[in-house]
Amino acid sequence: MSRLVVKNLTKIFTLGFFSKRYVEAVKNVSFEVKEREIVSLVGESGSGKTTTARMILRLLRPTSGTIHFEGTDIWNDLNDKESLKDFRRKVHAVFQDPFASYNPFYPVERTLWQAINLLENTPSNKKEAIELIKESLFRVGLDPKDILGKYPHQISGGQKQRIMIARCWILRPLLIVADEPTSMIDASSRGGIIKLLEELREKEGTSIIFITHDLGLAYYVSDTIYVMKNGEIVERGDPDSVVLNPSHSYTKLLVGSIPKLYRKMEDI
Amino acid sequence: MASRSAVKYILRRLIFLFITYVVATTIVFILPRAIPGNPLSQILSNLSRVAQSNPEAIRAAEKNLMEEFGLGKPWYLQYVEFIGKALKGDLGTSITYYPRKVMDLIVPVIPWTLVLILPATIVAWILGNSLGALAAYRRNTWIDKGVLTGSLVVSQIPYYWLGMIFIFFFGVKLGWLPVQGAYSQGTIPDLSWAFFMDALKHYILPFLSIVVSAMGGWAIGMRLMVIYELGSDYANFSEYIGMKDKRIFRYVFRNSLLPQVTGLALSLGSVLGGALITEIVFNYPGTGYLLFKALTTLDYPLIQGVFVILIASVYLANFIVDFVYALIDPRIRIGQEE
Amino acid sequence: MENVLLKAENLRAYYKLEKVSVKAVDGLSFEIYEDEVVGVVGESGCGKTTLSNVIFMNMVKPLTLVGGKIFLKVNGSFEEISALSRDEVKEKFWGKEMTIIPQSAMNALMPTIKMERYVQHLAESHGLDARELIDKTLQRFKEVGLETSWLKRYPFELSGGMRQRAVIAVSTILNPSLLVADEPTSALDVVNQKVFLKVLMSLKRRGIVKSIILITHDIATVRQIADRMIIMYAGKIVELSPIDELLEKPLHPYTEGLLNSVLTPEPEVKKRGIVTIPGAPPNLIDPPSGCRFHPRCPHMMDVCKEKEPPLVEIEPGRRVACFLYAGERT
Amino acid sequence: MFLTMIKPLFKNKKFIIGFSIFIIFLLMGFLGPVFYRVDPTEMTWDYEQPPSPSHPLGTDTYGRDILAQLFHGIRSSLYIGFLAAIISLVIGTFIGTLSAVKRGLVDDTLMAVTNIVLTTPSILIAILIASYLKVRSIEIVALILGLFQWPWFARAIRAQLMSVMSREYVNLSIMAGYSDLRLIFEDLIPTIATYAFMSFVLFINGGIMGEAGLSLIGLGPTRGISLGIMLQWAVLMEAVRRGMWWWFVPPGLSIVAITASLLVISTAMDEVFNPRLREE
Repeated sequence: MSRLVVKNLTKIFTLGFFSKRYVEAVKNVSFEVKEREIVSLVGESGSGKTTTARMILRLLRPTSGTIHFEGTDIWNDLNDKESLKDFRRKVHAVFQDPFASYNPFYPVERTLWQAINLLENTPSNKKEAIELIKESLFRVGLDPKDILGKYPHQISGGQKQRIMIARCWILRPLLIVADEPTSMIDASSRGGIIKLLEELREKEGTSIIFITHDLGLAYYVSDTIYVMKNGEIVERGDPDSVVLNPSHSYTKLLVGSIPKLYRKMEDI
Repeated sequence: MASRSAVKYILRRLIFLFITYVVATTIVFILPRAIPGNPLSQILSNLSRVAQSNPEAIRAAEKNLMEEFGLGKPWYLQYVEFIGKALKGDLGTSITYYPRKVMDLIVPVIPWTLVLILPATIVAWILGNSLGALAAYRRNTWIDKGVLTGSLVVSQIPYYWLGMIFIFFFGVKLGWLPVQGAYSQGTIPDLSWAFFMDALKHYILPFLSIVVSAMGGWAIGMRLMVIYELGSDYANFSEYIGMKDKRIFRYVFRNSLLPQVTGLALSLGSVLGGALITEIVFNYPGTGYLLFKALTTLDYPLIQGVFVILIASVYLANFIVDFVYALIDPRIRIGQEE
Repeated sequence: MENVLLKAENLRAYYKLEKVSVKAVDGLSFEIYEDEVVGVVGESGCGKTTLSNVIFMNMVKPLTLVGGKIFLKVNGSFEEISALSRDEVKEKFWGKEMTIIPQSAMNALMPTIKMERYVQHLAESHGLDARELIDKTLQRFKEVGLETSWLKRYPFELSGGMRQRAVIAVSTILNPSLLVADEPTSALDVVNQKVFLKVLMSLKRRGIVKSIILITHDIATVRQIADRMIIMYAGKIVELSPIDELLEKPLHPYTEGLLNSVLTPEPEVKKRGIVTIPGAPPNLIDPPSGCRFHPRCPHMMDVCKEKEPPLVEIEPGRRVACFLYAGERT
Repeated sequence: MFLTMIKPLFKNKKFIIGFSIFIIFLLMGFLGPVFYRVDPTEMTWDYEQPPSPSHPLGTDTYGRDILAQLFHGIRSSLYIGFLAAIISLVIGTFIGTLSAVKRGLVDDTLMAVTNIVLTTPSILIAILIASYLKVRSIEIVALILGLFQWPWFARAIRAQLMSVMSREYVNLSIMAGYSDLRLIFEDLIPTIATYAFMSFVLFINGGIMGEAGLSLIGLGPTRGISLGIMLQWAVLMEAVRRGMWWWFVPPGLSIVAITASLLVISTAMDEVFNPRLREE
């Protein structure tokens, strides 16, 4: 059974007060994510991939279409507080900008406390909770001594992104939406973040949706790739078929334009 | 080459200002009716105090007042009548100067206020912006520090208090310039050279007090804008390809000035407020002085009339500034590509 | 030496703050030959953007040239531009001999005047005939793939990619010999990135610019157009090498790590896997002793903590700063 | 966190100067009337006297002591300023926050109202309202002034919150199950705190200046002495043209000193918290 089923998802933004303009950000998008599956939505800015992610995370209401998570329609069936909390526990996110992921007014562990408070079995006392936080930090290769009590500006971007994954380790969600999780950190730290997400999948069976503009990343990590353009999915398939044997003209253009490391473009 | 986007912009501003004007006149309508203690009865009791010597006038004014405020009619009819009259330019009859029409009292004093405010505002704007730009250009030198400190202090001096200081110093102590009025008492305004010179002498002090104290704010704002623009991408790039410093500074000046034009529109209200009070301090026969007279006698039709006229002029000036802005900023004239 | 265009000797430029100095460029020596493209690659904070300022002698407080020399070949003979003041270099060479495509090329053109006026002003600044320069710009517009009529427009009327090409056209209008492009592609979508690279190379092929320094964090982009590559780490050059050899066999452990962290849509990458360099780049106020990479290096030796490895040539054209290759010298 | 935030302020020369001047006037308003126990309304036969040992700042036409008036005036003017500033701050924060959080029609409507008030000269509306009130307490005057000076603040708050709300930590807090109210208090309000404080300082200026203007045309508080009332008396009694500088200079100078020091404080805060303007 599929963990997430997105069907005919559409989002239309209305702009302007007097003379209204409509922007179709996402058009009739459908896809599924299975248990343990890593799916990538690949597209450039304006392709509607982030809007799609926000709708799946229940941060933005779709104009039409449905999103079913574990069989529940997340926009129509989550009416009471408990079921919504359950959804929040099971579907989580790692965002693009590690600097914007932390409120500068609070120590960085605030984000971990938020996760603790979301748990079904909240730890009975503070000591237990702190143990849980420390354990999650060890999991992502951080020493709690370097992290606890620090403010966001005192730690590096790579460390910030690791703490976001520690948040996921506390919650152990069924689905993680990772919106460009590596695009704003240095290349040398990128691999670590990807490995940590893969580890979650291996150990917990988590499904992951990568939202990314980076076809290289998608090619490397995904089981299935969806290529988006102007709000629509134009191509879908396993990484090798999408990248090595694209069928849609846009995908062909995209693959042809991306600079490669081991090949020199002929036409420059 | 008015493009569609410019026309749209202007139209939008026009509609907005019209709505604003309707709202403002509605406030004028509501206030006397909504404030507890019924100010209208106050007016009537006040009336007898003002015009004690002439009982006939009182009765006439009373009747007139009842009619003008439409008392006794349902409120929505009162409102429609009120707005209709206001749009026709009929602002009613003064109580103090009965039976003169409010409009006839206001029209002759408007030129005095215009002559005072318009040049003073424009001169202050130009001087302030130039000083601010100069300070930013010579950032962290003594010129900058001097301009900044001076502007910070000067911008907080109320026009009218600076007026008092000027009157005391240049008028009373040094005796260089006349201490009140727009022209010498006893002279009759005409188009002669002598009258012009006399008016000019009376003009200098109120003019200067507005210019000097309004300048500071512009200088502070412009300094910040220029500092910001000097670090902008186009300034850096122009330098890298060998554009002369003088030219880059002109670019920066131009681009910093654009927001200051919009700032001018927003500041008009407070400039006007300050200038009105300055007129009172100088006994300068403009709108502010008329308003002051009306307030001391609680001549409500006149107060309302002055208010409606002043608000309308501020909106009109606002619109003119918007129009000029649309002309000089190509991003509005042509329309920015999203 | 005769085909060298730019030569840097032991360049050191620090941001001198109140109490501390940020050693952003700390002892760089390299040369740029005529008719070549050199990629300068490194992670954020390695000093590569500061290097572009130093090349232009664009020393604005608190950035200060602490030591070293830069020579630029002008009309066949070398000028020591590091001996001149910023204003002198600007007056004599900026726009004429050396030019830049800035990181934020989208906003680089004066927004509230038409581009034609801008070119006129540029002609005035350089004491040239305006008509001639406009004609030249029209020609250049055609070469970078822009409609000539667009010169009569405001920059904001063009799309981002087109604006970037207009910037290239304007910045190279006086045929400068050296072009420095600082992260020029980061704001563009991949299709426009490729167009940009094509335009850049066509300018070079036509001889409008002689040499290009491309500063970027993206090795795959550099790989497409560069002849040689400089790898920077923490304010120093760790490796300098022709590109094919470098990709074939990276010498410095940092270079190796960097290469293996690149993800491009290629089967080789999937096979290779992805590598992480543990730790984070040091801060440049108080960098580690000895080799600045030693705390993160998988091959760290005792000597690395104490002594700084010099940048030495170990193969023709290949220089590396690492003690692993100390034996191979001589 | 709070201490580390305000510490750099006390290293800024401008801030120290502005803060010191303001504190001096604050003390004059608070302690002046306590230590200088002269009744500012008591009329004596020593009228229109220049400064002398018995009346350090001289007397007015009714023989009232100017220094005593000044202390009481500073106190009332500061009180009006603070009160008006609180009112403006509350309205502005409420409208700005609601606009940014609710978006859509609520936002459009509130911003239309804001723009209307912004374009309308606040001093004129204040004059109109005040003219209908027969009795005006100090609090009423502060209310009239506070009601109309919030629009620019509401707009700025809205813009700032909009940008904060696009930050991902807000999404993360929503995903942690925060209610709107908790989100506003924990994530949104702290980020606008320094800006709100700077604006508060400028609102005080608006209140003090507005009171002086209203008083000068005879629409100030009907009881009590403020700096504006002192100026009004001076103008009514022709103190300027009769050369009684000790009467109109002190209150005006106090207004300028208080408002300028507050402006300097706000500017210095901008410099400290806004790195682009920081001097190297």
